[in-house]
Amino acid sequence: MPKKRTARPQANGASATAARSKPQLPKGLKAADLVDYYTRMVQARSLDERIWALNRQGKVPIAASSQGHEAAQLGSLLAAEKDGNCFLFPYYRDLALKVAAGLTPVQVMMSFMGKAGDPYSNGRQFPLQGADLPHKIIQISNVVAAGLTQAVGYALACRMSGDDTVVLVYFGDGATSQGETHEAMNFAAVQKLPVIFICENNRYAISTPQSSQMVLEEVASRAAAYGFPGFTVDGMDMIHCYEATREAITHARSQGPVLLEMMVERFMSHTTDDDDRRYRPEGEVERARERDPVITLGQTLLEIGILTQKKVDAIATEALRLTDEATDIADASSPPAESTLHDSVYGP
Amino acid sequence: MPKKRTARPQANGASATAARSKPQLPKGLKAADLVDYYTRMVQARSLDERIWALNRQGKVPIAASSQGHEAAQLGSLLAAEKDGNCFLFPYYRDLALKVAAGLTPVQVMMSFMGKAGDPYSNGRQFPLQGADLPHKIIQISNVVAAGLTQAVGYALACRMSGDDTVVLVYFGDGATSQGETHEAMNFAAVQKLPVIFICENNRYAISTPQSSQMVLEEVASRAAAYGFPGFTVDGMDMIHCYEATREAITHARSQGPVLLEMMVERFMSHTTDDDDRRYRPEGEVERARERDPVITLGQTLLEIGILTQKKVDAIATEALRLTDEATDIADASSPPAESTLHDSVYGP
Amino acid sequence: MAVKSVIEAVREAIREEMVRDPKVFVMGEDVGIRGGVFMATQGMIEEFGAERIIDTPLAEASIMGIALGAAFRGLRPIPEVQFSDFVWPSINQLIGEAARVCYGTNGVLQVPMVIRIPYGGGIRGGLFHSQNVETHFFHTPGLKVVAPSTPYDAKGLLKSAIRDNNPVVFLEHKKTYRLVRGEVPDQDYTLPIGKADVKRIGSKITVVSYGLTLHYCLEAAEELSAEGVDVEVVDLRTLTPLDTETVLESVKKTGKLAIVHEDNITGGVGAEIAALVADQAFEYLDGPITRICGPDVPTMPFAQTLEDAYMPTADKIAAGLRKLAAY
Amino acid sequence: MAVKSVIEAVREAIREEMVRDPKVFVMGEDVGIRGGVFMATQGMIEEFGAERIIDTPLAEASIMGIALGAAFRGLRPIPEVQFSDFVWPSINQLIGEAARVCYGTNGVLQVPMVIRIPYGGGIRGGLFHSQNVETHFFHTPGLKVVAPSTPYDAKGLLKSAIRDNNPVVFLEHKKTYRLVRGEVPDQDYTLPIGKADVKRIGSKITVVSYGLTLHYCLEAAEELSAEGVDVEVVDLRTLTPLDTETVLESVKKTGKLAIVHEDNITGGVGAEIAALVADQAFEYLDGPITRICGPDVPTMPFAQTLEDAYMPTADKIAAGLRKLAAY
Ligand SMILES: Cc1ncc(C[n+]2csc(CCOP(=O)(O)OP(=O)(O)O)c2C)c(N)n1
Ligand SMILES: Cc1ncc(C[n+]2csc(CCOP(=O)(O)OP(=O)(O)O)c2C)c(N)n1
Ligand SMILES: [Mg+2]
Ligand SMILES: [Mg+2]
Repeated sequence: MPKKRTARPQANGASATAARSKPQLPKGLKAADLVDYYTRMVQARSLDERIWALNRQGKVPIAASSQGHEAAQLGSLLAAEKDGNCFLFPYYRDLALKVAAGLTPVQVMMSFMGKAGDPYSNGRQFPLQGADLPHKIIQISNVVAAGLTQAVGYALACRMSGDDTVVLVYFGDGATSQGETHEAMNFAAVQKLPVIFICENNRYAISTPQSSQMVLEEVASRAAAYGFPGFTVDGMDMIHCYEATREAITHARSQGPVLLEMMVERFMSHTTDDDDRRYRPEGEVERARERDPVITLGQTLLEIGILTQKKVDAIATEALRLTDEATDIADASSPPAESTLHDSVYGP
Repeated sequence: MPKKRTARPQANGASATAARSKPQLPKGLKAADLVDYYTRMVQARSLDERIWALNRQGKVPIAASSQGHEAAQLGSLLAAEKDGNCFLFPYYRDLALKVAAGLTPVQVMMSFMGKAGDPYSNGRQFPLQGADLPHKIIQISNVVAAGLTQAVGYALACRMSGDDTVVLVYFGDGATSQGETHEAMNFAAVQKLPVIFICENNRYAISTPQSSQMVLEEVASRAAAYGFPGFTVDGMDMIHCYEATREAITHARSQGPVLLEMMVERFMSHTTDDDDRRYRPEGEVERARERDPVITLGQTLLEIGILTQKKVDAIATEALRLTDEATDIADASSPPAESTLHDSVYGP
Repeated sequence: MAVKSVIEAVREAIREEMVRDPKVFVMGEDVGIRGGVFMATQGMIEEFGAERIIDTPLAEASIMGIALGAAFRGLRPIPEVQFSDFVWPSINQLIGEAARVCYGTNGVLQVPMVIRIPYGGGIRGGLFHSQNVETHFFHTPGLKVVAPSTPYDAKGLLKSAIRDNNPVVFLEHKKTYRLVRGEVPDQDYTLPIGKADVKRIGSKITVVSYGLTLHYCLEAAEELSAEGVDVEVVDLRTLTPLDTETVLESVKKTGKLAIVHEDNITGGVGAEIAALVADQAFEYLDGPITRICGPDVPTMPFAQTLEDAYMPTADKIAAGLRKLAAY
Repeated sequence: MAVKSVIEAVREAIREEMVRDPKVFVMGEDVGIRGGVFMATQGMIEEFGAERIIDTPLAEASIMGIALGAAFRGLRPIPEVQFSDFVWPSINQLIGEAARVCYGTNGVLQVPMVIRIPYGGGIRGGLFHSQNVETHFFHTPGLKVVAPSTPYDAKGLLKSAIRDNNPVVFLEHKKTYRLVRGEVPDQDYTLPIGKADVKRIGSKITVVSYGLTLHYCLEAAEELSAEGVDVEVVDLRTLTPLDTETVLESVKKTGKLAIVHEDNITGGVGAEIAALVADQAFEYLDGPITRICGPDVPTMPFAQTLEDAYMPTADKIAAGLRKLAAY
């Protein structure tokens, strides 16, 4: 099982990873994996920033940013990918996860602009919502916590079908208050299902701080109420998140559910519709940005010596180029035809 | 705060109370209180048994028995009554509680037969369901766990209105699986509301054993997930239940919610519609009946010396007489007039 | 053919489909050793094991959401809601999620799931064991809704529902479970979802109904026929998709329409039938469209008097039809 | 009188009622410092404090159940559901419980509670931020349902709702929040729940609508009037109790009825209006009852094209009215 890790971001905003002395290549990973994931993370960030800008230009009606959550999302994704037999139920803030799982930048932009060819729903749903089965992802809705029982049911069906898939389901700190979260965890526990509950705890649900959401300091301690283990990890450090998830996958497959709380920071307002200056203390976001997961990962890779500054710059440049290109292509492409309105209300 | 008590009924069926050496009058209680509550308990049992028989005669469509739960119900009621400022949200199995709270046997029988004059709903609802405001009781429905959030809201409103009522809300072990139970406890915790969550744990939800309901051995340990205290008490011993509830009331009023798990036994089938022989191990009920809360309380009072066998017999005889009389009166009385069907869909 | 009750027909349909297709499974409260509170799954845990007859914790939202998630993986779950009155906690998963899955994934995911719901009153269940819940599903595109009235229809339609690739809300009227008996073929058969059935041919008035009240309509039709008014009785059997063709054809023939259901009148299924006919068979109408339905009170109360006062009975239906015939 | 938007009218109504009656309080997600996601409670936590403007955990079932419990104690809660699409988890408390409290206690308890629900589409919200949920409440005896279309109506009706002793589902169409502006009196006023409003007098066709589409109906009516067809537009304002009198009177005058709503057509509020008229004004009808409503797909999709294709627009309404006029 994963060991308990210190989790709370340090109050002074110093990077938690800074404390790790002499970073080394984590076990099970090759240098190429980390370069690959760094590249994906940079690409995701680039798209995320552009999408926000496109919203201000009126081209993207709505977006929820994953800026600040990338390490949690990509660390767990990397573990899932390395395992090779995981299925993911992300939530609306998992932009980086969904992008990194294998979408092209063009597909991402199509989705945000509501164009035909959006891989998740063909423009029917909020961006990147629906299903991306080639990358083993389902997210039916953005109703908070609605995916949890579905993920548990998926895991149940996998076991009944004789395959040993582990299901990772993602949600925020706010989602822990929903009754369905309780029901999902309890059922998974009773049935000992291979489910990893990943709480991306950014300590806010829109404007509502964690202290109005629960009395507890650590969401992870809720796992005890169901009789399975829970851990809090530094969600700003991709390698930490990778390691914790890897171990959780092993545990889940053999012994049942695990709750992983990943402490993250929401860098942007809740969505493009929100303005967080109304409710976040001044300087809080700025301090959080000092622990930017993209920069942290880049620095770690520089330190380990598997990336050079030149390569870092090249990755950034290429990401930007792909984002530009994707924006243009998506912008020029067509929305779904009106005539498709009535399609697929029912299956065949 | 109440101290942690041993709770699990002993496997060999020996009375947990038998272990208590030399029973004494519990603090805060007079001998008359105990005689009074013993009398109420005997009356409740007598009515409960008669109701079951009347169901077999086709005069009562449905009933859920509280036989085996009486100590939990009356012990907590006694504490609430002694406190003088409590409000109760019982559930469908709280027949003894509702009877002991002050209904006449005739009112009880009216309710079970669906007659006009039923104090809870005037024959509109399942027996003893609706509201009995003179006795500070509300139970809108028998939808499992639906009363919990309402109880919490009631407590919130009391505090907002400047009174220091403590709310006691009752539910079974099965109800702990409902999402609403989680939501109610979490909200009560965040707002530090004076609510006592009383789980009458009989280890069955209809046919479903506790082990299919949760991984935990003790429901009380769930309280930690919300940051408030939880205790398991022997629910077959009225005096234990009284003491635990008394202490819980003090705690709730000053510090917020408490979860009290009272370990009880369901002597009868789930309802008159059920046949528990299909799913309960042979001999289980018989063994449980060796710890009958009515007999246990009677014996304790004999031991303390505040009851004589003669008085015990007289109480039983009088209870039976009142039950007989109530049955006849209710049977002879009228159901609500058809013309009232449309009344009170809306308030004035 | 043997004569069977509705509950027997339901049980046989589930059992046969579970034998036929290993992807089918049941989950719900007390469906295991207890065999369900109405015994719809009696004996099945012994035959299929606890993995395919899953006794769940007491939590309807999770029963629905977990069944839904299992359907994503290609299984064919049959979640049971113990009583219709307890479907409310699961509505987010059923109306919010399940109904939108196929549409919201542009057809990539389908939901082959049958939600079995014992519903309805007349059994002294009071406000929380008698509810008619069909309208909420009827008004939800993406769900199919089936509400049979006879053992034959129940078995054939339940089998079709289990083989269907969409979420089907399968409504079983509790009062019909043991009361209504009828012939059921011994061999495998299915009935098409979306086809109404003319249960009695007539020429003067069309009566449309479903579930328990269908039987009261047939009684009333006999009464009227004895008085010389020949009544046609259409059993919708399926609420979604609605067989508008059969209804319109019948009304075009008779010129008069009465709709009967136990559910509250306002905004019920009957309103839609009336609206459809008032639009698409307007020229054929020889009289006002009449609804004989449950009144707008929150389900039927517990007392016998009040339950009777609520329920559309054969007498009340006959009275309504007489008035319409006289128009 | 000042010109205000719908959201301003809503905010004023809440604020004034909170000043007027200390029993009134608000609870919901982000209603505090954030002032609600639509700013309906902006500035109120500063004015009334965190005890009367309660930021709740993210859990709709508890928001509804706790509000309900508070109402039992005589308070007058205004629970906010952040978007209609998130009302589903609370349905057990709202439809299952709240609606049955008065009836189920034989009138002993009342539920003075207003459930505010921003609803509807046309705002690129997609399947989970555009839902029309009114029918589920419309079909629930025990609830009152209000759905205003203008700032004046919104303020007057919300004040009445807050003073009402019953659970009132108060539906605010999101697209009207800032788009629709109108005069609102400065002094205190209320409007009666249960009274429709004839927003345009006409003689040839009656159009019945509510909420956002009411404005599209008015546009269409102007178009048709330019073509010589004088259209009467009835704004229901309240869905329950339904003002059948005003609707029937209008239809008896014009002889033709069209019903317009954004909600899915099948089993929607329009079906009930049609059924009522087809029964009680049958002799007056000069043409088929026409419904111009949202199609039977699960709410409007995200893409602009599909959202447009879903929405009943002034053009689509005008086309329907032309056809009806020509009948
Ligand atoms: C059931 C439900 N209620 C309300 C909302 C509106 N809403 C969207 S996101 C959100 C906050 C969620 O916070 P959290 O779970 O912490 O996730 P985060 O956005 O912080 O990642 C709310 C209230 C919703 N989508 N679903
Ligand atoms: C929401 C809901 N689901 C199902 C039921 C049917 N039902 C009634 S009681 C019961 C079991 C409850 O068990 P528990 O909470 O342990 O209480 P007990 O009867 O054992 O006292 C069930 C499943 C219900 N009333 N409400
Ligand atoms: Mg959060
Ligand atoms: Mg129990």
